[in-house]
Amino acid sequence: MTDMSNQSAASRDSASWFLASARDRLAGLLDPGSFVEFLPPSERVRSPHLALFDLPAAFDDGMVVGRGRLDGQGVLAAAQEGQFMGGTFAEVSGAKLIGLLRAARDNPDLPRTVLLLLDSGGVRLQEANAGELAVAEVMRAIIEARSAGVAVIALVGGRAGAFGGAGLTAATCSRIVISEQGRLGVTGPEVIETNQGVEEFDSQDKALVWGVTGGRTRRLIGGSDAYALDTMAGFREAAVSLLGNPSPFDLRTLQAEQDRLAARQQRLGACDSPAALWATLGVPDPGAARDMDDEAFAALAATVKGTDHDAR
Amino acid sequence: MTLRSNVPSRRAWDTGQHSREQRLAAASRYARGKLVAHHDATALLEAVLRPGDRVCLEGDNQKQADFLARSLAQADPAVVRDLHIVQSGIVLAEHLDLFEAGIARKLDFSYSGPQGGPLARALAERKIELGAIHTYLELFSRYFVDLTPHVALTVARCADRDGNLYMGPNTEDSPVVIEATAFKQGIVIAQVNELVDKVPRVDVPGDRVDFVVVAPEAFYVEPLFTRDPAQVTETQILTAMLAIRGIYEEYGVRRLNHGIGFNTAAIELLLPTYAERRGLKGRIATHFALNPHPTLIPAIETGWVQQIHSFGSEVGMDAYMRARPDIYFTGRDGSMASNRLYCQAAGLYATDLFIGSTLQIDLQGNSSTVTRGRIAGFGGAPNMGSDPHGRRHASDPWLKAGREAADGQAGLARGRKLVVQIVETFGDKLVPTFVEQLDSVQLAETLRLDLPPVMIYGDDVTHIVTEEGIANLLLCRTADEREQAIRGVAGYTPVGRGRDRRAVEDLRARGVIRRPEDLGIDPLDAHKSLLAARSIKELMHWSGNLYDPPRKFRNW
Amino acid sequence: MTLDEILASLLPAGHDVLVRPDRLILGTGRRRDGGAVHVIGIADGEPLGTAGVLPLAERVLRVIAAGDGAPILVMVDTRGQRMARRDEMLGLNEYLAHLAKCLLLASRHGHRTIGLNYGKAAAGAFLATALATDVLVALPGAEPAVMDLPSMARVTKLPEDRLRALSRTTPVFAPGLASMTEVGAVAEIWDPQRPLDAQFEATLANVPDQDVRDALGAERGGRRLALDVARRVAAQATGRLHAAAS
Amino acid sequence: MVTITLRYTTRGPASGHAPSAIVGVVASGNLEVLLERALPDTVCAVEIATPVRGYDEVWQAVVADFVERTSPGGLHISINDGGARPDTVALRLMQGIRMMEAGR
Repeated sequence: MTDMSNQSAASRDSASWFLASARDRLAGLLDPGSFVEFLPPSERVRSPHLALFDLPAAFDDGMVVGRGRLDGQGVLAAAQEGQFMGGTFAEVSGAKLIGLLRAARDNPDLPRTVLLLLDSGGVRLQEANAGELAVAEVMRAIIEARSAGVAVIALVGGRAGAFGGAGLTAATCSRIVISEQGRLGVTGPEVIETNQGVEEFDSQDKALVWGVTGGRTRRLIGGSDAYALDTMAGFREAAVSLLGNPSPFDLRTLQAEQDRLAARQQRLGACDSPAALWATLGVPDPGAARDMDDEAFAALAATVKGTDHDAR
Repeated sequence: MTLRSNVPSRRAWDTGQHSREQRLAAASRYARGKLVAHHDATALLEAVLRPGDRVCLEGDNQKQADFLARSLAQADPAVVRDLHIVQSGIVLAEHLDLFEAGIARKLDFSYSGPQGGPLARALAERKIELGAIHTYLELFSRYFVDLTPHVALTVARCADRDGNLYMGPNTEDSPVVIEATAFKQGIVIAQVNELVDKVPRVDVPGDRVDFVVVAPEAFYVEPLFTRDPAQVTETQILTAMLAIRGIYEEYGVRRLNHGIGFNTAAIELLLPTYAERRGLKGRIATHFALNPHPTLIPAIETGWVQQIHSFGSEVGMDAYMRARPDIYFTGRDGSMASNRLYCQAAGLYATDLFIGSTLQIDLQGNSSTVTRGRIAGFGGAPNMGSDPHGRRHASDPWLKAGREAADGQAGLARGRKLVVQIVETFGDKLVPTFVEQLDSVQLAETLRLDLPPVMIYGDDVTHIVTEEGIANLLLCRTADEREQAIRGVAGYTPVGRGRDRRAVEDLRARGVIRRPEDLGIDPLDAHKSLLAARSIKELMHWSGNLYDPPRKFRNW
Repeated sequence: MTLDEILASLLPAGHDVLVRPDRLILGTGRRRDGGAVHVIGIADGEPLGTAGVLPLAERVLRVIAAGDGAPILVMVDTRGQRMARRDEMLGLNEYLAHLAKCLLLASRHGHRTIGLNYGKAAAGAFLATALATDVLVALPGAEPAVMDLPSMARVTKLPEDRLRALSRTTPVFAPGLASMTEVGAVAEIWDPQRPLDAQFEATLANVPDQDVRDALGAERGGRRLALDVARRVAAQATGRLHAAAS
Repeated sequence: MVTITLRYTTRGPASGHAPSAIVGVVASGNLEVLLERALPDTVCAVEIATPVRGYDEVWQAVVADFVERTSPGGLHISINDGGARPDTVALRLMQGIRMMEAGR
C-alpha cells in the first residue's frame, strides 16, 4: 500500500505479506532494486470495460509483471493486486500474465523460473468471459512453459486468497508456496453459503473458513509444497527453497498426481470437519496445531506423510 | 385538617410484600424449590408479571438473558401487557418484539447498539413510549429512586439449588439490578447455563434469587471489544501517535479509560512500540478503567499496564485474565470479576482522561453517535467523558488541565478531567465527522424527544484529535476561538474548509492547534509496522495462547 | 439434440459410450476411417466434484499411456464445480486442475483434444474440461456462462436490466454461446442439421498447434486487447533481455 | 466516472530525480497516484478519475494545499480514485512526493 523505500531492510523483511500490496510484495520478495516492470503503469494499459460499470480502472489492471532477481538468480514474476477488483482475472490482467508465460516458454535465454504472486477471487465478473478464457489460456501457457523446462511457482498468502480460476491456476503450477493466512480453493465460502445454505458453509465462521481452505490444511494434505511465514522474508525463503530442478511435466508426474489425489479422496473423503481431517492425517491435537506458531507447525507438517511429493 | 403526630398510620405498609407473595404463589405450580423447567419459562413469566410492571430483562452491554427474552416474547399479550422495560441494553431483536406485540409499552434504557436502526423506527411509529435515554450510572441510580424493577430477569453461568449465582467475568449490571429489585420486594428470575452443586464463587447470594431456569443453550455474549489489528488504518495510527505525543506524554496521563474504536485500539498497540521508544513506560497509561481489550495484551505483557478494572468481560479473555491476577480483579476462584456500576464510577471519578471516538462533532464540540435513522444510545461514554464536579483529589494531569483552562486568572485552583475526542475527519462513505448541526437535533424534533441525545457536551471536551492535528479547547478563550480551533482540525469537511485561515494560523502559533510536524511527527511514518501486533493471532501469541479468540475472528 | 442423438450422429460407425449413474460420460467410438475416438464428459448438468474428476482423469492418463494417438472428445453439460464444504476441504482446485493438466498432456502426446459443449458449462468445471482442449466447439442451445445475469446482478449490485442492456453490446461479460464465440473461447458452432461426424472430421483436420483463442477473439471483435497486450509484454520481456545483454 | 483536470504554476521543480512513481491501490476508500516528471519545471498537472460525483471542490482544496506545501513542479500526476477520503488522498500525494525524492 505504501512505499517501503523509507523503511529499514529489517522492517521490510518482517512486513506482512498478507497485508502488503502487489508492488510491496515484489519489492520485498526480490533482490532490492532488481525488479523491472513490463507494461508499467506509465503505459496506462487499463481495462476499457470497467467504465461501463462506473468503476475506476487501474494503470496496471491489478497485474504487475516483470523480471528481477531472487537470491541472485534471474526470475520472471507476476503479482496480482488483491485489493483492486479482488485481484481478478480479466482481459488485460490475464493477457499480461499470458504474455509473460509465453515469453518464458519461447525464450530459453529468459529466466527459467516464473513466480506467480496470486491474490485473487477468480474471474472478474464485469469481464467474465474474457476472464474465464484468460484463466484457460494461463493454464495452458503454464503447461507449455513447464514443458519447456520453466519452473512456475505459485505464492499464495494474500487477502483475496486464490479462488476460482486462481485456485486452478495455482494447482497447474510446478510448485505452490502458502502461508497460514493464504487460502486456496475454487468456490469461495460466501458463494457456497449463498447457494447451499449456511448449514453447508457458514462464511462468517472464519475458523471454519480457514480450516477448510487455509494454508495449514493445504500444507497438511499436500495441497502446497512449502509453508511460508507471513513475511517478505518468509516467502522469499520458501520460494528460494523451491528454485531449481522442477519435476518434469510428463505422464509419470501426472500418474503420480492421480494416485495421490485418489488416495486423498479415499483416505480423507469421509472427514466432515477440518479437525477430523487433521486427526486422520495423524495430527495428535488439531486444536493446538491450529494455534501453534509457524515454526512449530512447519516442524509438525514435516512429520505428516504425503505433504511432500513430486506430483503436480 | 390538622396533622396529628404520634399516631401510627393505619394504611398498609407492606403491599409490596403482599404482591410478591401473590406472585410467588401463582408461580409455585411451575417450580420445584427455585428450579423451573425451561419449557415452563413462559408460563412462569405469565404467572409473576402484572400489567404495567417495571421489568429489567438483562439486556447488558455484553451478556444477554436471551432465553428469558425469547420466553417473554412468547407470552400471551392479553396476560402480560404494557410492561415498562427498564434495562441498560436493547440489544436483541426480541427486546423490540415485546413492544411490537404490546407486551411492553414504555422504555427507559442506555444503549441499543445493533438495534439502533429498528429502535429508531419503532419510536417513529410510536410503538414505544420512551422515558429517557440514560447513561449507565443514571439508569442504575434511578433503579433506586423511581425506576425500581418489579421483576428482574437475569443471567448467570451457573447456579446451585439455593439460587446462588456465579456469573464469572460477565457479572456486569447484575448485582445492581438484583439488589434494587430484591430489596424492594421484587421477583428475581435467573437463566443459567447449568445447575451445579456448588458455585465457584457467589456473585449474587441465593436469598436474592427467586427462580432459576436452566436454559437449553448457553447465553449469548457479544464480543464487543475485539478489534482486529489488521483493520487498523494508517490514518488511525497517525491519530494515535498524535494522542500519545500530544496528550498522554504532554500531561503525563496514567489513569484513564479508552473507548472501543479502532483509534484507541491503535493507541493500545502503539504503547510497546512508539511510546516505548519515547521512553514513556511507567509514565503514562498504567491504570485503566477498561473492558478487557485484547489489543491491550501486548502492552500488558511488556509491563506497561499495572492494573485494570472492567465494566464487563470480553469473549475469549477468561483464561488470560485468570493467569494475570496482578493486572485484573479476580475472585477467590481465580476468574475475573467485573461490575459495570463500580467501573463506571471509577471511570468517572478516578481517571484523569477519557479518550474515545464519535460519529459527529458540531462547532461547539458537542458530539453524538446518533445518525439519521439510528439511535445507538449512550452506554457509559458520557460518564467517562465528563468532568466530574464532585472530584476532590488532585493529580498532575488534572491540575495541568485546570491551569490551562484558568488562563492565569485568579481564583481557587481547580483541576479538569481530560476529555478527548479522537476521530478521523471523514467516516465511512465520505460522511463528514464535523457538522454544523448534529443529526440528533433533527431526530429529537422528529421523535419529540425532550432533549437531543448528546454523547459528550462540548463544554466537557478538552481536546479533539484528528489526522490534521490536535485542537486544545482548554486554551480557547472565546466561543469564536473555540469554533475556529474545531474548524482548524476538521480537514476537508465543509466545516474544515469553512475555517478562517488567518485565525487558525494564530491559534497554531499559540499552541491551541498543533499539527503533526509541531509535535515532531511525520505522517508518512504512521505505518502498520508500528503496531505491536498486526493480527488477532499475534495477540493470541502475545498472550501465550491464553487468549482464545472467537471463531469469527480466527482467520487461520 | 439429446446426448444419444449427438453420439449417434457423431459416431455412426459405432460406440460404447455410456452415461454412468454418476453422470460421467466414458467410452470409445469409431471414426469413419475405423480409428478410435476416446470420449469423456459430464452429462445432465451434473456439477463436477473431486469424486467425478478421478475416473475422467484416469481415463485420459490411460489413453496417453496406451499411446494410440487417437483423438479425445470431451463432452460437457455441467453447471459448474460442486459447491460443497467437503470438496473444498479436499482441495477441489487440485482435482480440477489435474483433469485439465491430463488433457493438456494428452495434446502434447499427439492426441488431438476436442471439447464439445452441448448443454451448460460454467466456471471451474468448464476450465477443467472443455476449456482445456485444443479446440472447443458447441452445439446451438449450449449455455456456456461464468455466471447468470441475476447472480451477477447480486454480486455487482447493479440492476439486472442494466446488465441485460450492457450484455447486448459487451461480449466480454455477457453470458451465452454468442459471447463465448465472439471472445474466441468457442472456435465454431456445429450445425445440428448436418451429420456431426463430417463436422467432427473437419474440426480434427484443422486443430491448431498453439493457443489461438486470443487471436480468434481479436479477429471476431469480442476481445480486442488480449492478443496485443500479451504480445507487448512478451516483446518487452525479450527486448529488455537483449538490452541487458548488450 | 468523472474526470477532473487541475493545473498549477509552482514555485519551482519537485525535488529528486525519479522519473516516475506509483503509490496506493485502486480499492474502496483508496486510490492510486502515478507521478511522472514530464512537464516544465514550474508546471504541475493533476488528472483525477473518480466514480464519486460532487467532490470537485474538495479535490481542488486538497490538491491546492498539496501544491502549496510541496511545490511539485514538472510533475504530471494521474489519480485513479476508489472513493478515497481527502485525508487519504493527501497522504498518498505526500507518499508519492517522497518516492520521487527517494528514487533513482
